[in-house]
Amino acid sequence: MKKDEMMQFKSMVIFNDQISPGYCKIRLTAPREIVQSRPGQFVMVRVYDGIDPLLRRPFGIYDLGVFEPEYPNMPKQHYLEILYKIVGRGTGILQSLHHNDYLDILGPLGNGFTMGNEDDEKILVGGGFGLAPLYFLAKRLVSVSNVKVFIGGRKKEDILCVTEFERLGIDTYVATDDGTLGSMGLVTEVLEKYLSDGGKRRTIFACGPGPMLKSTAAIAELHGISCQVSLESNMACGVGACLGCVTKGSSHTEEKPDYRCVCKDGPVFDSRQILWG
Amino acid sequence: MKKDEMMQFKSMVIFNDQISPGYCKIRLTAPREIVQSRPGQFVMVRVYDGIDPLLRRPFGIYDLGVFEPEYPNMPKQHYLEILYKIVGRGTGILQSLHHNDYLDILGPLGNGFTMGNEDDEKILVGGGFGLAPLYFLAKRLVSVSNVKVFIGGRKKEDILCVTEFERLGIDTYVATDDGTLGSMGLVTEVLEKYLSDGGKRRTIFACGPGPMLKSTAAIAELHGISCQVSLESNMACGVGACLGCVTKGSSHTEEKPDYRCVCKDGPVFDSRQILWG
Amino acid sequence: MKKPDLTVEIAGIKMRNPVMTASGTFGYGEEYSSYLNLERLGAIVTKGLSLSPKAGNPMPRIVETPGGMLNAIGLQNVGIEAFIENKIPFLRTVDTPVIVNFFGNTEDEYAEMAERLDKIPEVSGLEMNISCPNVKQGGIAFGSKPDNAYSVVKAVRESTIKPIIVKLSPNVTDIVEMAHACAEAEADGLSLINTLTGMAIDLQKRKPVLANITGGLSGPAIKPIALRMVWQVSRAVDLPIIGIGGIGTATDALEFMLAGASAVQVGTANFISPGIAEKIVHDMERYLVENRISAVRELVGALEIQ
Amino acid sequence: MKKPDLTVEIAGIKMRNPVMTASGTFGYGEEYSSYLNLERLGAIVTKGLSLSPKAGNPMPRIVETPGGMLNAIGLQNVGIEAFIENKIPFLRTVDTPVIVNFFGNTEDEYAEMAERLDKIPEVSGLEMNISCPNVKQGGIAFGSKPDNAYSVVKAVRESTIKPIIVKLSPNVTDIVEMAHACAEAEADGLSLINTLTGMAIDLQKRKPVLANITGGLSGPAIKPIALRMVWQVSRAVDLPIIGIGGIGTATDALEFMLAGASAVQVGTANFISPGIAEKIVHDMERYLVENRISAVRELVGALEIQ
Ligand SMILES: Cc1cc2nc3c(=O)[nH]c(=O)nc-3n(C[C@H](O)[C@H](O)[C@H](O)COP(=O)(O)OP(=O)(O)OC[C@H]3O[C@@H](n4cnc5c(N)ncnc54)[C@H](O)[C@@H]3O)c2cc1C
Ligand SMILES: Cc1cc2nc3c(=O)[nH]c(=O)nc-3n(C[C@H](O)[C@H](O)[C@H](O)COP(=O)(O)OP(=O)(O)OC[C@H]3O[C@@H](n4cnc5c(N)ncnc54)[C@H](O)[C@@H]3O)c2cc1C
Ligand SMILES: Cc1cc2nc3c(=O)[nH]c(=O)nc-3n(C[C@H](O)[C@H](O)[C@H](O)COP(=O)(O)O)c2cc1C
Ligand SMILES: Cc1cc2nc3c(=O)[nH]c(=O)nc-3n(C[C@H](O)[C@H](O)[C@H](O)COP(=O)(O)O)c2cc1C
Ligand code: FES
Ligand code: FES
Repeated sequence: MKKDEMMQFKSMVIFNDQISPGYCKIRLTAPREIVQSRPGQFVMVRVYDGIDPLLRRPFGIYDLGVFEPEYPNMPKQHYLEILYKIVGRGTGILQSLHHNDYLDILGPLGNGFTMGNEDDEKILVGGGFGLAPLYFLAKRLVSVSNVKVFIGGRKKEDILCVTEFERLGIDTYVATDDGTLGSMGLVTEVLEKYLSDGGKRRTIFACGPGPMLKSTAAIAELHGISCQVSLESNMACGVGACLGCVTKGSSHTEEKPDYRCVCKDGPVFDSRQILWG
Repeated sequence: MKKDEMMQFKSMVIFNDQISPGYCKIRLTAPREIVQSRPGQFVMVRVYDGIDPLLRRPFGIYDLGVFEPEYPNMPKQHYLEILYKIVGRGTGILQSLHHNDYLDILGPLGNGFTMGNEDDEKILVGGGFGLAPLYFLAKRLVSVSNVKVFIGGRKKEDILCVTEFERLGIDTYVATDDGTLGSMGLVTEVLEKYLSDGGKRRTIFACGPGPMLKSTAAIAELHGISCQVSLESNMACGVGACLGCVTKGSSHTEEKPDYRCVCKDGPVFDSRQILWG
Repeated sequence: MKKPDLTVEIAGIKMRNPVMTASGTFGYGEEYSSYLNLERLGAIVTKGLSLSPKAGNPMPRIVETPGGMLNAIGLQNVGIEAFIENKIPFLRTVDTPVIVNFFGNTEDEYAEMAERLDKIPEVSGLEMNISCPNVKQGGIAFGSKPDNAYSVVKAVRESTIKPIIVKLSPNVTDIVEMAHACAEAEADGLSLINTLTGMAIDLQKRKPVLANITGGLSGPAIKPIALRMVWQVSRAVDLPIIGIGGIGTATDALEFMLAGASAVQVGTANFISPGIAEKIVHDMERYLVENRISAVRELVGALEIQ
Repeated sequence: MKKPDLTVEIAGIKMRNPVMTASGTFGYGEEYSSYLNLERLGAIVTKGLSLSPKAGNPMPRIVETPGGMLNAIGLQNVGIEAFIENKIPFLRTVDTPVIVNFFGNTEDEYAEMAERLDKIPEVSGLEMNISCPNVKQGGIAFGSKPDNAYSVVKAVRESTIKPIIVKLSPNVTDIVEMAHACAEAEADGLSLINTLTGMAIDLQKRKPVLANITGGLSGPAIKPIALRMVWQVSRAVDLPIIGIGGIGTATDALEFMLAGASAVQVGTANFISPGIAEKIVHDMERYLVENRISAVRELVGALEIQ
């Protein structure tokens, strides 16, 4: 999908289920063109047809698909899935939606991940709902590349998608702060250990909380591995018009500022393009 | 129910059906105390748990009842019904509610109709959703008094509750502006003709659009019949605190103003207490 | 942990907690007495009173706007005499400080009101509404020029020994300047904000919705403006502040306190949930417990700015 | 009935309809070109430009508030040079008037900007944002004192023959006084309103949400204030007015026109529905048809006050 072909569409809820305490997965109908979305791109969702909440909420694309029509002569229906954490008003309303309810969606937006060399080992690093775009990415990568995924979180409940990754035949490495799942500690420590063999050509793809991204970027730098990170920011427009979502680029100084729009220039950036605060 | 015993309660939607184009009836669970509501009282409904819309919307009580529990050992459930016209944002959202959705309700509020002498013939005059409180009133009156109801509206679709009144064994007189139901013209003309026999002792109860009330009040005055009218007004609080809903009382002058709260002093007033603008 | 301390003292008025009801949104207290326990409130602020009864504006007087409402009640009130006769007896039975909101058309009227109120033992404090047009100054509000504000507050100061809280209008270029004028005139505290002037139009009728054409905007919509003004004034002026504007939750209330308010008033939210003021007190207490804060006072002005 | 006439002329700029996009909410036009037909708009107003590129404020820059949003973008822009080089080529291909919003830190900067813009044929008009702090006057906004406004508008007037539209700040006691000052300085039109200054606080972090502490409030929440100001100014000052503030539907737009606006700008609503400006044009046309109004101009100031 070319950038010029972003869409605004009405979408119907197919299902909307809790997948772990505080996390839900929602499947939404989408026009056929949605198939051109790339992993790492996101959509802006309007959860209420009114002013409360007022602004759209950004969510990464977790999965795409087609489901077979109920009656023989109906056309196939494309869908997209979002995996979301309930944090506030917008996600709270999202959670209350039922099958057959409608939503207004804008997207796909932003730049996705660059897949890179097929022969590279692909290292996915994520936490919380950061797993959402990584799962979509993994599905695309797994047929051509060797993929490993590193998942971190505070406690067991925050570790999402392990089964889904395993179903793709991908090795998962899990770490939790409290040791309730996988090894105890930070997932970046597990990553560090894994990478210590040196050797292979690798690419890292990371999405998750800021500190996790920062530390992943540092590890990548250290090992000379190319690393793409998907960032988050408060957003209003999602299309580069409001300049509300910027992050500092690597050449940023007080005198010669270098601000990049997370929505339009990102949300995926090469980790070396970012000034890590 | 004493005035002091108004309630705020969460209520579940039992059903919510269109009864005529643009008009719906909604049945809502209510605490047991609701049985003490009097015809003419109203409730303030919060249709959305947020700020859009912000204020509650007032609706007259259309009916009360109890439905038998689904399972033998469950307690009986009281309910109230509202009959509403879809006019804007709040009623639009109300219409979209389904069985099992929740609403927040305040009430019953205001003063209801005074039933008056049992021997009087009771003349009910209404239009549009003004029929709602009149139906509740009729149910109470019909067992002890002779009741007639006069229903007016622009066209057939605006004539509500005819079957319901007939089911109570009440004679209905219908008039529409365009003659699509009943006689063509104003319902107050039909009323005028009906009253021309003089004779009987009567009381009039009216609820509907301003001009209908004004003209009914004038007719009552002419025939020396006592007349109670239920008024409408923009409301914020519904309890007499904001002074937003006032109407001019009969003794109102620029110098010595006489404002009455529709919510607390009404919504039902003796027609002679009102200054008809 | 023991129960957190919710008490505050504003302008010498001791309150069991910082949550009051805003003038004009809570009648004279009695209207809401069946919905909440008035003795759980920090204080009750009455509908604005004047020397003689005031009729108020013609209808319609209110209209909902996005996230807020406009009102043009026109300060309808029973007048000081009827207040003493009919409202005080009820308020006397409630063990909660009563703050009387009042206004006048001239400085003399303000002063006379203050003198009258000074003599009522049930009145714990005076809240001066200075958003009203000054008839002698061609209708320019007392609250829109620092000089006018100074002189009317001064006149009131000389007429009462009760605490004077001046309620500021947000319809000004520089709210800090207004606050300074009140401080100089020896006010004991400031309430902010009153409503912002707004308007609503009915497209089909081609008419203003309100009979008065314009009205005062209140509700959640104005909260960011109110917070900003409280923050600006609290940094600049050494008077206790009562934060008002769109408060509907304990979170809202505590945000105003972080910004520098020593107490808050709940206005429009009363209309939506009659028991809301009491719920805010309850939730505030829970917040303090959960965050191990021993006294709500600790939060006043505790906003961290780097 | 034949198609209604939607054309308007503001400050000498002919537009096919009264619906423009507001500065800072529509980028430089291109950002939204895939969502709507830019040639269905009355005019495009660019992000505010300055002489040299401006970095803007640190993050976070935006936060949602009840019925609105606060922004503290800090006027980040590419600067006039980059605008000419990188943005004009695209805008040249679009057959819609371009109005350049601009600002400066000093009167001289304003004048220099006007001189530069005067020479760009693709620029149909200039919209002066005077809400910015005047560095020489100790940071008090040009837009908050009539004298300052007069003198900066005068300076711009002397630097260009293109239409000058002055965009007024609502953070003032008397908007009419500001409008008069601009009229006297020979502005050709007025845009109102810019954002109201507000603030949001994060209770858990005990910090302002915005890095800049305060920000500008926009969106539906401010509509009643904007309508009131448009109405006040249109009755008092004989300049065409562009109404701005919370417009999201054709009804909103037409209400502003009844209040006295000859055209409108759509801001925050673009973020919510990228195609909204075009939809407003469409719905406005339908409204005129349904109500048998032959030209939208007939509605300007047609509010009936009894
Ligand atoms: C490009 C992008 C992709 C995203 N993808 C996903 C996803 O796949 N799944 C998912 O669950 N979430 C995702 N998010 C985050 C999601 O947008 C926010 O969680 C959501 O907007 C919160 O909305 P709310 O109304 O529920 O919370 P609000 O009521 O707006 O806020 C509640 C709390 O959450 C915080 N918050 C609000 N917005 C954000 C934000 N953007 N980031 C962090 N904290 C925030 C607020 O500060 C506040 O404390 C993504 C964000 C971006 C920018
Ligand atoms: C005491 C009382 C009892 C009522 N009982 C009923 C009832 O039983 N059934 C019923 O359907 N309605 C009843 N109403 C009217 C009902 O409250 C309004 O129709 C409703 O509030 C409209 O809400 P909305 O959000 O849909 O419309 P809004 O979006 O608020 O307004 C849409 C349009 O309706 C008009 N409008 C808004 N409120 C009123 C009002 N109160 N009266 C007339 N026009 C209004 C507006 O001016 C606007 O043009 C009653 C009103 C009162 C005061
Ligand atoms: C219906 C209504 C009537 C009001 N009357 C008065 C009044 O008499 N005196 C006064 O100082 N403020 C009055 N106010 C302003 C409120 O006290 C309060 O300052 C304002 O509504 C903002 O708070 P809120 O957003 O919580 O409502 C009134 C507000 C409303 C909504
Ligand atoms: C993100 C954002 C950026 C803005 N940038 C500018 C600007 O550069 N110059 C300007 O004059 N106004 C700017 N504004 C103000 C808008 O043009 C408009 O006046 C204001 O948002 C009110 O309209 P609305 O409620 O429709 O958004 C900006 C507003 C927003 C929300
Ligand atoms: S969200 Fe508006 S520029 Fe990125
Ligand atoms: S609605 Fe508030 S006094 Fe009647």
